Amino acid sequence: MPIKTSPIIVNIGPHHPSTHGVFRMRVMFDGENIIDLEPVFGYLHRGTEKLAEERTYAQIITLTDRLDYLASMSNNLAYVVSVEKLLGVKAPERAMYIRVIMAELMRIASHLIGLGSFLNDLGALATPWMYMFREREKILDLCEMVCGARITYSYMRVGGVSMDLPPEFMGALRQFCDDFPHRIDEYEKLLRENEILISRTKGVAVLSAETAKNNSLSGPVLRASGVNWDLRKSDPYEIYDRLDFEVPIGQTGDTYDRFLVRLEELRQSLKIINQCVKDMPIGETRLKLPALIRPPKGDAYGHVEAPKGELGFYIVSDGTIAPYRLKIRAPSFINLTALREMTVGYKLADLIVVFGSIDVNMGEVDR
Amino acid sequence: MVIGLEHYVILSSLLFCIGLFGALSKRNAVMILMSLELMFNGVNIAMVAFSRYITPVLLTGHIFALFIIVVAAAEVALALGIIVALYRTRESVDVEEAASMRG
Amino acid sequence: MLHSPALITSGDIGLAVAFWVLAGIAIASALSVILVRSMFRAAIFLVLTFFGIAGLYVTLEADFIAVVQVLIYAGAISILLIFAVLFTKDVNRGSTFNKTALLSFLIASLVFVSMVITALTTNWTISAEAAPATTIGALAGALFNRYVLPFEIVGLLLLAAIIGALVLVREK
Amino acid sequence: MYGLGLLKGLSVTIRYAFKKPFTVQYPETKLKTQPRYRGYEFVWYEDRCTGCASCAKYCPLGIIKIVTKRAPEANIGGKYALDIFDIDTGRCMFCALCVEACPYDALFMGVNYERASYTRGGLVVHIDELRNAKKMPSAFLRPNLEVQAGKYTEESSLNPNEAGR
Amino acid sequence: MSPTGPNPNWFERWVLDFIPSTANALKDLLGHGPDWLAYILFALIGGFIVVNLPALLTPLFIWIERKVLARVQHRVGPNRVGPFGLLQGVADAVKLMTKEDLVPDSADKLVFNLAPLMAAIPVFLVFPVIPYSARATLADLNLGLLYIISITSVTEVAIFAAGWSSNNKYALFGAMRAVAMLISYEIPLALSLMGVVLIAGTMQLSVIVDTQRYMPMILLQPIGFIVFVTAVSAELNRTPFDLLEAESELTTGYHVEYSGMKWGVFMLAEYAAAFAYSLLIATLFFSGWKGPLLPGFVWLAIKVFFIWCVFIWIRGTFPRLRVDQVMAFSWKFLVPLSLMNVLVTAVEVNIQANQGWEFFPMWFAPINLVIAVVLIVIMSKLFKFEGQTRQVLPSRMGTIIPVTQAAERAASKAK
Amino acid sequence: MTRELGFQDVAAAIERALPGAVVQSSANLVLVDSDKMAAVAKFLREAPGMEFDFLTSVSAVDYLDYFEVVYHLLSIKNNESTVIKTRAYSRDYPAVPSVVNVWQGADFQEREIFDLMGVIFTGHPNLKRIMLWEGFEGHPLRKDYIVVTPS
Repeated sequence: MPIKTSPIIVNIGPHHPSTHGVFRMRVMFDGENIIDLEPVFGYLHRGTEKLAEERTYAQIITLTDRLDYLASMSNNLAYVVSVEKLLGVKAPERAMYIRVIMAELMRIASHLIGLGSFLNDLGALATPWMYMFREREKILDLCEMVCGARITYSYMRVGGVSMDLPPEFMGALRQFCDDFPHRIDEYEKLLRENEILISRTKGVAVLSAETAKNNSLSGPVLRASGVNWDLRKSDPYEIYDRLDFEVPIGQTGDTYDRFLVRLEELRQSLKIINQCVKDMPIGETRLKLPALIRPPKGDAYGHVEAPKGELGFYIVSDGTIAPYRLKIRAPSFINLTALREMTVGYKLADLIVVFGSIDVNMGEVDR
Repeated sequence: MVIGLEHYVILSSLLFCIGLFGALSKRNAVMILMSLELMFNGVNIAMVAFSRYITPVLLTGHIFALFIIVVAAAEVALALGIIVALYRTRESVDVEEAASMRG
Repeated sequence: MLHSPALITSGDIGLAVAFWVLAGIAIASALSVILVRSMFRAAIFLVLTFFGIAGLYVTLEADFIAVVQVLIYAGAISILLIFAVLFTKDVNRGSTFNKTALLSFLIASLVFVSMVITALTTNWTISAEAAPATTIGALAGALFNRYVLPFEIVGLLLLAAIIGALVLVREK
Repeated sequence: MYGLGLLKGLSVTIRYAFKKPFTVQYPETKLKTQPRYRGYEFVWYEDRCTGCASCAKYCPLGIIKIVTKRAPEANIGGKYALDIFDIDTGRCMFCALCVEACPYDALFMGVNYERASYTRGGLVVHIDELRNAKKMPSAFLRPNLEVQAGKYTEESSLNPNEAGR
Repeated sequence: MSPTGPNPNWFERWVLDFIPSTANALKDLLGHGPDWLAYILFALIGGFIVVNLPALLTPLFIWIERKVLARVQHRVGPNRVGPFGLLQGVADAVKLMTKEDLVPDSADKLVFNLAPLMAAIPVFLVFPVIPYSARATLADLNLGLLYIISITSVTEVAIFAAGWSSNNKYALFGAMRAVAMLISYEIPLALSLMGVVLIAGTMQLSVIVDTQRYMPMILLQPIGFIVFVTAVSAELNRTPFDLLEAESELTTGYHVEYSGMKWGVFMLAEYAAAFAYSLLIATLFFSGWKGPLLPGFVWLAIKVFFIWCVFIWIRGTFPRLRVDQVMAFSWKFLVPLSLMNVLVTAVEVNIQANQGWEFFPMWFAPINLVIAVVLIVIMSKLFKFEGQTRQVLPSRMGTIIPVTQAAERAASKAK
Repeated sequence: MTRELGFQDVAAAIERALPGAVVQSSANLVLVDSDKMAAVAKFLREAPGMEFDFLTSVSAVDYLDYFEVVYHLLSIKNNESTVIKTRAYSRDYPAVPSVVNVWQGADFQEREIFDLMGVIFTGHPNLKRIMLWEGFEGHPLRKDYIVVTPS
């Protein structure tokens, strides 16, 4: 006969160190065990989709910067890919290479923060977090070199990128690519075999492939569950079909797998960047398009594999300079669908870790 | 003023009686448990005081006090178990509600 | 406990001061345990009582008992009691008297008066021997030689109590 | 055996304890910004500006305020004289769309970044300030400045002839 | 009286003279006043020293922690206030004192205000019994070790009181974890010291230091050392056992509602406890103040510094364990290990006693090391962190609050 | 490369299984009767040859005359995708059946659409506002929503 304890409802967030921004979870606890959980959104809701209806296609690029502000270039890319699909144009070759390099750099930067915060949530008191932010800083330096900004880049344009790479960029990028594998080795040495980390994450919040698909999860969370689905492979955009890389797949779909998948994606992104650096053609970086784009009437859905998952833009055009409707398929938002199913029955400490392993970004969740 | 055995004995009986009063008059099982602990402690003071003033070398009272402490620990553990069991069946630790065996 | 022999020659007065202070603490907090409405505060006062009693043991030159008092009572039993306190529905006003409060007060007072009278009228045979400087060795000797059987029995009792508590608390 | 993975982790952290810290103490040492750095102070060349207000139109937030009048000695290009040219940098997000929009290379991003203010009003860059400021334009969207932009010092500034394309 | 070293140096002589001379000076000063007044005054002075020296050293300790942690994390650490940021602790203390002291409206105010004191007092009571140098012990209790274990066990009550009285759910979580965890770790903490006590034959700390004249205890008691350090990091709420505070889970656990100097007193207690335990580890396992050439207290300071650095290093590297794992680790790993250690040590002490050796022979050290490795390997094979299994099966849908019939409401509105 | 199934093929398949479900179909449109959406969703998820096990995204567009709900579907198994649309013509009570029981991933997305666009998904187990707070008046993403800017 179990003791009847009255459940406690705890509001975790919106001001809580582990909610990665302003997220709130209403959690019902029985002791330390979670009985029920309800995510509460909207603390960072800015109405991006409404704002986009009153802006020109070029101006919307600045809005996309603020979705997943840890990987702005990927958002830019997703948006310009969608508009190009609507327009039926393709960016010049060199621009596509540049876009891929930037998107992969963003993936590394985003995963570094995701992993660092995840480990911080595990209680590793900022040390791995600090190491990872140090490397992210180098990526931000590279981005500053390319487009003069460090967080909100607004670098890509419909039909190319705003500017060609600066001459000193290639050298700096090569230096980063040479140095970064050692850092990844270091992270692995620091964490991969750590018994505490393994005991905290292995077998925790196992997400079966079926559940993951059913919940429309995407990105590393989906792949950690063993679903081989990466838009770069399965629906290649830009020049991904020419590149040789592998998609890391998890076996069990537990928290440890999500950690490992991200760690391995760092290596694969580096591999992609190295190939792009090698094959980069010379030429134009921007199509000659009118300053005010007027796409034909119709709709288009373009998507890319952003660091957090499938980032898609569904654009309805009515032939004017502003989109009639712009819908953002935000991976972080949809990835949270499974949060309840993943955490109910576990403990408070697991909830924090599982939430960290989904790696969401509030800018994207609330939009 | 010289502190003698009587002081300690009176102190110990005072503590014992406070505990006795609590044990007799409290409604809550946990409070009764606490009162019992007070009584134990009162007795312990007397034991150690007797030991100090009457058999200072043999330390018989000390050993008695030690055993009482151990028994008290065992008693608390068991009492806590009983309280938990009580709580499970009645969802209350009020001893008067638990007196249902009366009929 | 400060080893400054020059000063403790006037030990009687120091002892008296210590006794009255500690006795005051012990009695006052023991009364608070009974009278305070909040059960949590009662438990905290109980800890204070235990500390006062530990101090009294020191005045009785029972250092080992004093330390054990702090370790077992103040450190362990009080935590168990505080834990048990949380089973009460309204902790802040949970410590109430039952119908027999007045009667029990009379009984307790009667017992107290009779005990005081006994204590004052008995002719105690006070030993003039000094207490050993350290009780721990003597205690160990006594426990493991003369009282080894009770010691083992108490060990068994403790084990039985632990198992009994586990059986009681276990979820079926 | 427990502890081996932990020891590995410890060996990584101890090594860092004896390395030079990678952080930079900001007010004492400043990191060098890149030539394309999109910084705080906008650089504006009045001589090149025609008052067409393209920048104001392209700004996603509408923070550029332009009031023009016909220039007294109206030259052939239909150039306007500016009464007001205020940029409310308190709301600016440094997307550089205004710079991209400028058809005459009159507006540039600046390379400075220390322009904190106690009031929101203090963040509005007025026309006089733009006129008198040191001209240290950023190379963003102006590839011809790529070489100069990395080499500004406190004193140097760029005259309008050098800046244009 | 503590054992005498060969030649007391100036510091030791000073300390040796301090107590009687102060007492006599006080006696003279008071002239014909009652003796107990001198006694109380002397106790007050002693108490003042005992409380304030550690309290003054604690900011230094915090500074070391922040600085070393920063270096482990590849950054600089505090360097603004004073030389090398040494006065950072002072600045923080000033800041904390000038902050508003908030008491939650629904808190149990008496207990809430009392809890920081209850947490701090036992910690400061540890310092008098530690030998800082030859004869430099304020109160060289013959029960020193048991006294320290018993007095520090009271902190749990304070932590629970703090967490409960705050009337905050996070604080209550922290308090519940405190009760579960701290009590569990008291047992390996005490058991691991049994070996030391057996070898030294006493619980008097100065004598324990004296038995380590030729060899620090860590060589003879490797298991005891490991278990003790683990238990101490649990008692100090440091990673990987910082469940009570667990910033990423409980914000800061039991003291989440505390602000200003009350919070500061908690921090003071925590770091003073760290200081006390570092001193204790140095005393018990690294032959205390003993060391060549330098005066005793300098040796002790060096040892304490290195022990503290190791604690910081561990804190800077490891993630945190979950509450059930922490408990299981104590009961299923540390307690059996320390029990076996007691057994092994008892056998060795028996051998020594039977052979009539005056000191514990050196060649026990490698044997004990081998035994330690073998035991730990066996225990790690036996004890596995079980993968967490769910307690409840999740229902597919449904949320905490009753489903809002928004659709129906909108429909009725439309009609 | 993800193969986009021909819209007319999809429409024909749906029509074969559920007659009357497809309202209109052309080279770039499959419009499904909103009443039959739940059945169509079930069919698309389970029917051999379709097996759209992944609901990429649900969007709603306000065309003033009607609300169009757009389902982007994906079959991870076959690497195929398609788009299904359905319309709700009422402005006061635009109801579309929920597909949460078919694809759990629609849960938050449908709530978001209800919140911002005001389309009511009948059968959704927990349809309430998600981004905006309870008690917010109106649905901001509608084209006729008047934005009141704070002065």
